Amino acid sequence: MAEFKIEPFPFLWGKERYFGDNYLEIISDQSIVSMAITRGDEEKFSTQFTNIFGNPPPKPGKFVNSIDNDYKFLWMSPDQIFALFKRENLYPETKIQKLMGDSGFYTDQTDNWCQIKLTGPHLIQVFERICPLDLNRQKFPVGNCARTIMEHLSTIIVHDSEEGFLVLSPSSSSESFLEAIEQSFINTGDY
Amino acid sequence: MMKYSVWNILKQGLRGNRDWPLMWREPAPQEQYDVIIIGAGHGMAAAYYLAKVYGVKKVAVLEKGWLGSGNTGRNTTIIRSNYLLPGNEPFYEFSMKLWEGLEKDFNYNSMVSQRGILNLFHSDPQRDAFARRGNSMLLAGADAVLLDEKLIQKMCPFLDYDNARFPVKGALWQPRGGTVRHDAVVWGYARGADQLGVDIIQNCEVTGFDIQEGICRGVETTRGPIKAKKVGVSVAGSSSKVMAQAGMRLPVESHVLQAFVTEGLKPCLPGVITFGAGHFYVSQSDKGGLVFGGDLDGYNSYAQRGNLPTVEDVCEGGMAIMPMIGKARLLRMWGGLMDMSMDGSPIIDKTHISGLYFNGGWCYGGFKATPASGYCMAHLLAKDEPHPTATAFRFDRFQKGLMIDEKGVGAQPNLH
Amino acid sequence: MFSRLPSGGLIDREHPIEFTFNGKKLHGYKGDTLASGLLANNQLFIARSFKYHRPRGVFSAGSEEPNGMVQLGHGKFAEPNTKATNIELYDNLFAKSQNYKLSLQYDLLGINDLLSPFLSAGFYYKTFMWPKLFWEKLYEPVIRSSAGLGKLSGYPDPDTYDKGFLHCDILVVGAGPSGLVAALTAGQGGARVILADEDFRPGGRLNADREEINDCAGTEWVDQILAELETMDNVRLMPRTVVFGNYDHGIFGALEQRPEARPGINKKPKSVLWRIYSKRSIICTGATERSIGFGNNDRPGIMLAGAMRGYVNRFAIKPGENTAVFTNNDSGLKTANTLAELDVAVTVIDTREDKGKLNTSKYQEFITGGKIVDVKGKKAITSLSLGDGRSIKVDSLAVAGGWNPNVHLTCHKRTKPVWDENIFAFIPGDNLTDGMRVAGSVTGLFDLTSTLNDGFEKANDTLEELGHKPCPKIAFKTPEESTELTPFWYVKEAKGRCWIDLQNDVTTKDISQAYDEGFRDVEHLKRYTTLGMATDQGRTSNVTALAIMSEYTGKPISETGTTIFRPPYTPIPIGAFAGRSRGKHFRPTRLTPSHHWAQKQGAAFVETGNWLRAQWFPLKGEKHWRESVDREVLATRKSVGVCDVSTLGKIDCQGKDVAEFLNRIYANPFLKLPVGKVRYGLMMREDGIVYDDGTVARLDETHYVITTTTANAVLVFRQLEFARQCLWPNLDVHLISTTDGWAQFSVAGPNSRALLNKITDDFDLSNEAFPFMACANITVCGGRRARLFRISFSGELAYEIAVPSRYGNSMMETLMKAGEEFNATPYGTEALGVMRIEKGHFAGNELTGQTTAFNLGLERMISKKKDSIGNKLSERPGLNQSDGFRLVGFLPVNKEKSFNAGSHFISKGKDKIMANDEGWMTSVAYSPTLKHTIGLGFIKNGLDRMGEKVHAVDPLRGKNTEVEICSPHFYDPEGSRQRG
Amino acid sequence: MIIDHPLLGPRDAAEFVYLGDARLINRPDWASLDADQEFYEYLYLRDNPEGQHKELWYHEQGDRSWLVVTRNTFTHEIINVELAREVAQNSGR
Repeated sequence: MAEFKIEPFPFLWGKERYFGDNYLEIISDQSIVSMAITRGDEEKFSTQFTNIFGNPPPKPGKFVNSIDNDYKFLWMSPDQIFALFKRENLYPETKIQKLMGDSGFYTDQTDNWCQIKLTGPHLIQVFERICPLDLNRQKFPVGNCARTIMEHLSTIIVHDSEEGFLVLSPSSSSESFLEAIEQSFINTGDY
Repeated sequence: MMKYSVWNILKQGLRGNRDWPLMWREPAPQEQYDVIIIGAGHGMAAAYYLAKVYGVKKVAVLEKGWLGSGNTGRNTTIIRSNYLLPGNEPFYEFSMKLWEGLEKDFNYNSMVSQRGILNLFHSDPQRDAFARRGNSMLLAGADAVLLDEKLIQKMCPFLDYDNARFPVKGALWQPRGGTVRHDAVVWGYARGADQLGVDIIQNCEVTGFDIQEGICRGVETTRGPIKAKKVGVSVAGSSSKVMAQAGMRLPVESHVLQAFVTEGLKPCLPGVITFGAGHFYVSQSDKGGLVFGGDLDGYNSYAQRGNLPTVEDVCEGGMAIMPMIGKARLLRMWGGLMDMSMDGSPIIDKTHISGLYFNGGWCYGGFKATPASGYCMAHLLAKDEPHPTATAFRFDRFQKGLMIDEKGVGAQPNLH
Repeated sequence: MFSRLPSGGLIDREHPIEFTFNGKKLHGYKGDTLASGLLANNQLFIARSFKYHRPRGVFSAGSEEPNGMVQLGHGKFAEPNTKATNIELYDNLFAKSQNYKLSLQYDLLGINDLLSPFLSAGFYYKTFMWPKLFWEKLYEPVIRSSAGLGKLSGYPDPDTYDKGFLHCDILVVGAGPSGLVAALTAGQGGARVILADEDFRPGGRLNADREEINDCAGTEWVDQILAELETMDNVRLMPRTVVFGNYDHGIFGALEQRPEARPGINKKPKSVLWRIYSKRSIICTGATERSIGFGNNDRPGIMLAGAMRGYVNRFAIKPGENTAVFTNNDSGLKTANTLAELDVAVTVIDTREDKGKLNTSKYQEFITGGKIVDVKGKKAITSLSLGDGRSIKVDSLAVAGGWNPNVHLTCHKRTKPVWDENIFAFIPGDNLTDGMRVAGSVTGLFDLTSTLNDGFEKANDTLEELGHKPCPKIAFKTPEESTELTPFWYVKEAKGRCWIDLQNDVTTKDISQAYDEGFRDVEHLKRYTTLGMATDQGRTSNVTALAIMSEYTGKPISETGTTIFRPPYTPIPIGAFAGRSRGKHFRPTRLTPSHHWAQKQGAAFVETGNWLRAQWFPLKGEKHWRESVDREVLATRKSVGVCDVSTLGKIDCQGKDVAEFLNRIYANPFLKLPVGKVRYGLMMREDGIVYDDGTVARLDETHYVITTTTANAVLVFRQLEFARQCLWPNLDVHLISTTDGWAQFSVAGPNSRALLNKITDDFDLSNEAFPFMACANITVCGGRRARLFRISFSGELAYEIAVPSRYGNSMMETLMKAGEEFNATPYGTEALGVMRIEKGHFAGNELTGQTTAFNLGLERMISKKKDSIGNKLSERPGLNQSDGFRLVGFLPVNKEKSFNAGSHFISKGKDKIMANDEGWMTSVAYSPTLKHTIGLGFIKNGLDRMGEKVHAVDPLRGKNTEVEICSPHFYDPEGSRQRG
Repeated sequence: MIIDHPLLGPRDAAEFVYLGDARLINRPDWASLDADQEFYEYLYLRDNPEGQHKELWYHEQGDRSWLVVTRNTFTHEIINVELAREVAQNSGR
């Protein structure tokens, strides 16, 4: 065994901030694994998924939670789903693979993304300045998720609770993205 | 015909400007011409040189709208000859030389203003590429200067040197580059051609070709059929549409390019400036407006109008490189149809149909080429062989693998 | 003399405001515009015109203003060309006049006006041609400096701007009577509504007029509607918001001014540029009044009649003691009536012969069939002369020439407006797109009842179309009005010049000259005379000019049509369009996983696309970058160096058919790559030009990891998705970008194995167990996952090791710590570049998008036994000419000499002209290993010319170096080091 | 512009990347006797119509689907949007 150690130091680690009643924090205890569905095994995948997680796989533009709420599954593309769950430090994709077997291919995506959790009453106004999607409660209710572009950055936005959004931004540019969010707070309120 | 001069201005002014003659005639189309040219942009220049240099007298130019309603009247008026490849550079330098003698040539002040064009670069690889280009230009007899940051700062103190996302590292400068008053180019050529006997026929749209046994014998128009020994087509963004009437598919897509002008401002820019890390180029017109542009909207279009994302993208580039223009107000935006070719370079060539000639694929670089394009088209029409500076602009270059791809982006027109 | 009335108006007299104009302290009230503030202080002469520098005053009360342009603010905040009629007055506002030499009162360029006979339309096209040099040196600079209006400060714009996105079912543009009703109806029907108006006070003409609705004052009615709209969650009321452009599919551009932003006081954005996504829109933009041409009709104190009415009613301004109204229609009489109710002597000059039956006792005089031929008073009107020779003393003059509907937004998508013979103006065409409707006076309805009903009906129609229940009919009680008009465009008997385009100084004479010279098309008229091209875009002048031209041509206006309406409706600052994307925020910044470590080391950084990469790591005492780079190269070649190469694109390819897929993507074969091996891959475009290169590592039966160059990561991913979905949709292949997920380090040099041995967990790194081009999933530092590749860009024994990117910073530290005993050296992109040139590897400088495999000497890599992207077209003869460019190396013949990338090659003894151009130098470095400059370049037939000496000419930098053609592999050409 | 994504509904065109004529799906057979000519026509020649145009858009800032969009090049009106993968499969690829 090597005598040396390496320690995790993800981008934006530990950042948190209040803007009035709104709260921003970086989520560092959640793994992300992409699940790609084998061509031809779509039904098998779906059945297996439903058996294991208690709910069918997410529909386009939506996310579903596993019945025990341990997993959140985001629809990403016609043959790909992101699974979000409590941090597995070593091989998070194996955890899913073990459950799902060979109807899919699984890739650890945790470090590709920086996860920003936002809660509070003024988030719609904040996103109005950077997000092209219609986040109106009727149009983008809880249960929706989408990949889009904000301030020239690819972003995944998840409406996961009445007053909360989870936002995923590519980790290498996450500092720019955080600046964009913070600037939006500053521009829309007296923070 | 009245010669234009300061004396005539004084004379007419004293008489209340009541005796200015028509700038060109408005003849009805004759039955037959030696040469018909469709399109009064480059086509007008071709007709002018055809009559003046090659002595072909019975020439008609057909324009579907009003003179200058095509791309010659809707561009950002820049002239330059800062090309890289041997297929291109001598041609554009030929064009530049024609610009330099143009006003005397046709006795009309189209305000050729050689205040220089500055291509900024922001990285070492960009510098190397510009150096290669600058040397190409010098080898072709054009002018080019490589500037370092200090010299640029002296020339353009208003660029962002302190807080730029992509700092300015230097520039390739072509002092002879500049701008020309675009409408006046159309009018000048039209007046010149008219005086040489060319019939300029406005509001005359071509609706078909008279092709028999592989030979083109004339055109059908909204003003009736007109016969001709030779027909030249130079209709820019409408190239595919017109040539489809002759049964041809072209290596061309039509795209919209937007251009912008601000309210009039007192002089603040020295010449043309292009930003190498974003999509933005700008100059200032004699009236004071900042004339600027950037990238194509990026999708096939015949709409002659663009959309908002490109406007924003262009203005972002502008603010990034010269943050002093934040309070300059954008006054008008317009869109032109670009005949984007598959390698970003033009075609001046015969077609497989005898008597039918084509000039197009100018992408968004057609304006600066107007004199040389017209000249080379005239040469081709008169002599049935390409002008020496335009030998590379052939149809068959794609089949042969002889593309002239300055930008190196391949067969995707919206990237050129 | 203009003055403030003691009472009335919609100004807040409790809130006086002090402001400065041309250095003078003046007073106004909250609710004033700068224009009304100036008029209240009897400041009539406030600007100089564009061409002839004639004195001008406020002409209108809105964004159509052609005259009253000022510079707002000073110093870095100075904002040129701002319309006084559009500025909401605020405390300490600073404004001054512009476009004069010396002073506003004494403008040297006023001489242009005297020379005007010689400066007629297009005069500059006809002269200044001789001598040629004089144009740029003399004529043009003079023309340029006298043209232009305001001045930019020359400093970076200190204001900030924001942008945003809004979505709605129905966008209502304009909060005049029809817009208010439309928004209320749509809101009550349950639609999501946005109501935008450019004014800071919604109400439109109801603010300027005194009409009653349902027995209450119009302004009170507005307040009631606004109050109701504010209670609705589904309605967003946006005053100070100009909708400037109509784009595809119901998207509108709008600019909202933010009153809370004040120059230099806070950091709030000055404006927000909204992209409004609407399902339907109702355009209620009203109409703009036009003038009538008569002698010297541009004098300060002459204004549009509707504007004057507004200054009285809304701003409580009395336009002098004696005033006159010149009109061809009934709305002019409305102004006359408003004035007559003040203590003002009003003379009405009506061009119509048949208005005699009116009750005219309230006026000083009512002249029917009257014409004004001239006006006296240079800096403010003093009197007017009539056709019959009479002269009347006045302090002001209101002109009413009829109303032009504001059709702009209906035309931005090329729907043509149509001529309406009832109102003698253009109204919107009926083939509007994307669910657009028009309501109110923009449709040519000029009486209040009709506009209100129209707003209601159009909103209800829209509701129904969207599936909402229509609202019950609302009845409006309004007074009857007459809106009759007899067209009258200009006074032919005028004594002075008749100004049509006030800002660009175009007169009726210019129009007739344009006609004479053949510029008869509306577009020619515009371009030749510049009519309608000023900052107001001819809003008060275009139709009048068309009418005059149609008189000459004899063609009706309906046939000639208008010029094209293009966005923006009103000028929008460039800064507003850019929003936050400027300075450092122009584009996002991507940081490598070891960025923070590198920053601590004092690394110099370089932009590579959006990435910031460490360029070199200077040590104390190193003064020149070359010192650092040479040291980094030598240390790596001697022992071991470490470089963060995470910016390379990394794509995970998984699936049952990945081998087949990659075999079709890359030019070289991939069917038989074993697990645990890496292969170099050459990717072409379909046109046979080299696109990108990288490595393909097979980690598992169905799991491959491919790398791309930093620059092409996104493009290659896009191309792979295209191939996967469109070309071979039945292959089981899954792609996921993991560029950001892995921190990857090149560990290069003879001691790289020894170093890695210290951090890997019991992994056999020996050459036998893990040879050149091997790869594996391993663990490091006690069970941390990692990927190890034995690949080399430097030519040394080298590895690339990847760990999840959150460990990247720590990994860099650890590699340095573990490498201390070997003097491990971090190296940046410069040393990376030097080593790859020494080794003869091509990179971005060589892959220009014009380069073929043949040029690179890789033509034999293209497998002819299979199909792959680009395979077929790479065979074209032009791409394979026997004397084509070949990539070779270059050394200076005199080793002391250097040369530059970008030089061209010319054979010895040949002239330095393009015909003799044989190629160019692509990459150059000083090789600290060889101790002289080396270069890579393309030269014709290069492979057969080894040892030949040619000139690397660089006239751009005054250099000409004799160089020798050699192998591009300067360093360890056999490759024994990387395999060792 | 707004593209009505068959799976996700209306999305701003700014999320998409444009490629061009949807015929680029019909990549010729490399082994065909006339492959040289077919590849030349495939890659370089375009109908470039004024009016309806089937074209490829890539939802790069979205679900990464390639779409075949039928759009009028004069009015920019979008008439139909399909998943390119399905179009390709239906055309026998």
